[in-house]
Amino acid sequence: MTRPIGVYLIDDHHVLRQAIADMLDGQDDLRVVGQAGDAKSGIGEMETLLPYPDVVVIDLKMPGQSGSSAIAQIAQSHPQTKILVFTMYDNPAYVWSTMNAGASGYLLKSASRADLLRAVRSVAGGGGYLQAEVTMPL
Amino acid sequence: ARTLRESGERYQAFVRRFAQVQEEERQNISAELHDRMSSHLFLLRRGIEHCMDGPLTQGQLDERLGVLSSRVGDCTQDVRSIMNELRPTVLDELGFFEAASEFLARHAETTSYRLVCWFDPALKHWRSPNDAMLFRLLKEALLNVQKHAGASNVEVTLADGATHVELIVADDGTGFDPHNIPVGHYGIMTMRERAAGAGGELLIDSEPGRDGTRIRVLLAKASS
Amino acid sequence: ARTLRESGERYQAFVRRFAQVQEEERQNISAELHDRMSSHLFLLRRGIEHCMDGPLTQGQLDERLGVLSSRVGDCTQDVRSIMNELRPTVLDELGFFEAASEFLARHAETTSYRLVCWFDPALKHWRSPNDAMLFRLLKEALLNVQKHAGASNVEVTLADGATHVELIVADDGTGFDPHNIPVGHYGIMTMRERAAGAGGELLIDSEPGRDGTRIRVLLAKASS
Ligand SMILES: Nc1ncnc2c1ncn2[C@@H]1O[C@H](COP(=O)(O)OP(=O)(O)OP(=O)(O)O)[C@@H](O)[C@H]1O
Ligand SMILES: Nc1ncnc2c1ncn2[C@@H]1O[C@H](COP(=O)(O)OP(=O)(O)OP(=O)(O)O)[C@@H](O)[C@H]1O
Ligand SMILES: [K+]
Ligand SMILES: [Mg+2]
Ligand SMILES: [Mg+2]
Ligand SMILES: [Mg+2]
Repeated sequence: MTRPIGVYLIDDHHVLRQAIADMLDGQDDLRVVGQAGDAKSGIGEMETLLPYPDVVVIDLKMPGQSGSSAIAQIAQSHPQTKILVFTMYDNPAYVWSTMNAGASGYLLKSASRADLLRAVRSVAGGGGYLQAEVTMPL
Repeated sequence: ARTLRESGERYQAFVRRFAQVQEEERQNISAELHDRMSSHLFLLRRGIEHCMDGPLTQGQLDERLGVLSSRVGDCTQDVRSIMNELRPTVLDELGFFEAASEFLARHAETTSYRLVCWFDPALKHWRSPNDAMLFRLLKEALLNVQKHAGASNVEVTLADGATHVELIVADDGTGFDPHNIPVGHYGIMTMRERAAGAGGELLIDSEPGRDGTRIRVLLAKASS
Repeated sequence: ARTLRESGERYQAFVRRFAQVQEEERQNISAELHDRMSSHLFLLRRGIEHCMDGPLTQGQLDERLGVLSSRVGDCTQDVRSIMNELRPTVLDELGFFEAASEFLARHAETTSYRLVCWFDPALKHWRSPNDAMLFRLLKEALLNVQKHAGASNVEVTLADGATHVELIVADDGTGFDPHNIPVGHYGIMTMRERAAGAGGELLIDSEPGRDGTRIRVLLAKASS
């Protein structure tokens, strides 16, 4: 069997993070390789992981470094790694700015489990993921 | 010329009005939260009880859970829109250009007047410590248009000058005398002070019964 | 004596500070909503999906629905507490006496000083159009105690006079010179104006380095 997809979670809400971790770990092809409550310590810990995570699921609103700037930083130093934004915000401007910064997917926290799993697998496979709800108003 | 005494009274009146505005705003937010969230949460609770009203067939249960799930979605939508009303996070993260574009796109759907916007794309990445101030001025100017102008057309422009940025809200409504604002009206005065506080300036071109009003905010590009 | 120019500057400074305070408050509420609600809503959705992960026995289903139901309860609590921060509903429904008692009981649990309250029971059913004003004054006075007084003991009194009600916040902290408040500090000034706006009065007994501070608010019982 091929190596499972290594996923790293960055979200400041502990309970929520654990729920996502359990959900992903329950899948044969996915493995949560670590998690952090803020971008800075997440980026720091990921540098110590071998291999580097395949997918980073990251919140936008966190204390300290913002999700957007973390995305740019991860995308620059680890272009192979796929980034999936997981947020409460549905503002189109965020979608474009995070995608520009190097994210491959954008998912709302109101997404279903099926959506989350689909999104992680899609970005891991080199694809993108955008939820139907997140559309441009213009 | 204004006497010291008048000036002191004007000041006191403002402080009182401030307390009142603040109280009203808190009350409104609270009411908004209540109206939107309480019913969602109540119906969620009911929906869960409905699922407990067993024994149900798998089909019945799935249907009821489906209803619950879409209610959580509605609830999330409402939380989002309340957060956005309060303070668009886009403003903090991406600046005035993006926040205003998004706001105006949504605003255009609900107004009785035709809204045209022109934002100089050169300013897309312009960030200023006064993003929030500019955003509030825009909202206040549009609120005045809605309340007073009776306009059919409104144009919002963000223009890029060599040293300054200019935000213009122009309407083709009734116009008014900006040198003769009755006491007890604080919108324009507050706008003027906010602009000045940011080292900028508020200019008003308007005459009663003429061709509408132009509110202009001039702000130094590399502003303090 | 104050010159017209000084007075104008004092005024401008207040308007600017007002804008800033308002903006910060909005930002805080929005952040609070985000932090509390985003995880609740996500976990609610998860909980519903967990119930769909059938086939389940009736016992399993009931347990999962029970978890869901208690999450809706937590969510409701959080929305309530945000609303309460904004505008204590007890205030509207039961008036200052009850709202302040409730607030002080909660407040006492988190402070470093010992808090003693004495509210004249005769005022239990006293209602006034200035309930909200009085409540804000109380909160601001206590905030000042926390920020500046370094007190060990604080007493809050609500006394019933023939024609007036008196709210007193007394601390045994550092004290200060109320006639010499540096510019850029607005709390006491706003309290004073609010009290005056309600036809009442704010009195301050304090001296630097002496036995603490007493803030008194006098308000006519049948006030306007
Ligand atoms: N775009 C406009 N078109 C026509 N009249 C306007 C416009 N903007 C302002 N006015 C006039 O100027 C007056 C003062 O506006 P201002 O915003 O200061 O106060 P207000 O809107 O009446 O009350 P508030 O203090 O709640 O803002 C208004 O009452 C209105 O008569
Ligand atoms: N209970 C107190 N004990 C000691 N000093 C106090 C007390 N209350 C106020 N002060 C002094 O009076 C000053 C003015 O208080 P005021 O509430 O007007 O402003 P502030 O608390 O400094 O700032 P803000 O404008 O945010 O309220 C304070 O800076 C502090 O030095
Ligand atoms: K696994
Ligand atoms: Mg977060
Ligand atoms: Mg106005
Ligand atoms: Mg203070």
